[in-house]
Amino acid sequence: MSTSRLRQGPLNLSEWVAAPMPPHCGGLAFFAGTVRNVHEGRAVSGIKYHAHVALAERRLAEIEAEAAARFGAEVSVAHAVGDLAVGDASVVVVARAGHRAEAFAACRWAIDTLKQTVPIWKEERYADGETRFQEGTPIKDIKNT
Amino acid sequence: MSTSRLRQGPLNLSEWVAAPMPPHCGGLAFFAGTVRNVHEGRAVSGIKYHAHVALAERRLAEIEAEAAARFGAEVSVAHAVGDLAVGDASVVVVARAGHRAEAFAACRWAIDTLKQTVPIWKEERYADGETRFQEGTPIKDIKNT
Amino acid sequence: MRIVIECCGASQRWCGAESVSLDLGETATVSSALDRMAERYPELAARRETLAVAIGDQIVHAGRALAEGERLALIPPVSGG
Amino acid sequence: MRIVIECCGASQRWCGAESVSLDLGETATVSSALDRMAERYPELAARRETLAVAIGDQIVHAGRALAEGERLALIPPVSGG
Repeated sequence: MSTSRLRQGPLNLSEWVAAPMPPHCGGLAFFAGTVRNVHEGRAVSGIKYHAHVALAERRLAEIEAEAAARFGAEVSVAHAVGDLAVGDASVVVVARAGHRAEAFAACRWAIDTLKQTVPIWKEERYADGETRFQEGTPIKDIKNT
Repeated sequence: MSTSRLRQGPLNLSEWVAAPMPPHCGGLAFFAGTVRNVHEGRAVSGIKYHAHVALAERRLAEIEAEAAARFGAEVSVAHAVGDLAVGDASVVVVARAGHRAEAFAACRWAIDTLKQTVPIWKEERYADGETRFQEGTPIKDIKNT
Repeated sequence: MRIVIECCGASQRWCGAESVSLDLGETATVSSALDRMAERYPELAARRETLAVAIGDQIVHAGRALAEGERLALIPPVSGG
Repeated sequence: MRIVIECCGASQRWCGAESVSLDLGETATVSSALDRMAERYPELAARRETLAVAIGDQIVHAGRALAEGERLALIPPVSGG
């Protein structure tokens, strides 16, 4: 497994929950985002993910560190780049903590924060062949989420 | 894979996230509970899970159905019975939905509800060899959660 | 009538057995079976309000009438997860 | 000085290029580079308030002074996840 948090192509979900659980942890919360077949009523056939690699890698690492500090959880995040098909996984977050409340809170915070702070862009490919970048949200600092 | 939701021995986490994602779903939330090495300050070496099998199977199935009705999510739950060691997974919940909000809500509701409505009992085994049943919470109806 | 009570979870320890047979009157209910168990097992009596009873795969209410030979399960507070 | 702007995400479409070279005065800042881009690309001008700029692996503030040959990345609104 690469230590990079950006991966070329779809993510393999099983890989992210297979690591042994630390003995002091009792809860693992996991989130995966996958490519849907529809967006705002329009049939989607796939998504190409673009990233600013250096800044994205830095911010993904910072999200893990900030989640640990805020929630006392061990958090790992990864995001796909390149062409994904419907059903493919584009993003994963895994949070391990003493109890489920912290695990859920850290997992939810990490995915919500990732969407606002990491320089990644969805270029949707529609069933009719057209491609379009999603509108998105102005990038924020992690500390402001 | 058995269709039973009670499994003898520890659960294999990877199995629960490996199924293909339905094309209309964009979010998968997953929770696993694992055996911790400490409970209320006391060193734990393992837990034996006991269940009332017929009622537990019925209630686990009802939790899946109720989560689907409440959150529009596809939910699967499973629980281990028998002897588990520290780090072993005792319970899993997976929720697949159109978006992450419903997936997280369904996953969280299912695990919180399971703990109050399913006839399963933890018998803790401590490092000094003593065993003790955890106190627990009076069983509730699923509709009352 | 004679019924059997299966003792689940910690109730095995309170009753000192995995199951208990009770001889009850003809109009016995879930509640009267619990009364008898509470008389016999003090540790159970102290927890009476926290107990439920299942027959088959369903929780039954206190007033449910019992029939000869039925098997009841005593459901103490649960601790799954 | 001459700098290079790398156009990320949808900004490639707004500028019609993956990267753009700019000739700027000696005291140029991130803000003056964005001004020049906005003059040249109307689709960018309309979104000026939503844009950020990165140098290396960090977001830089509008007042940061630029140096000859630096590479800036234009960061339009993000849509990862």
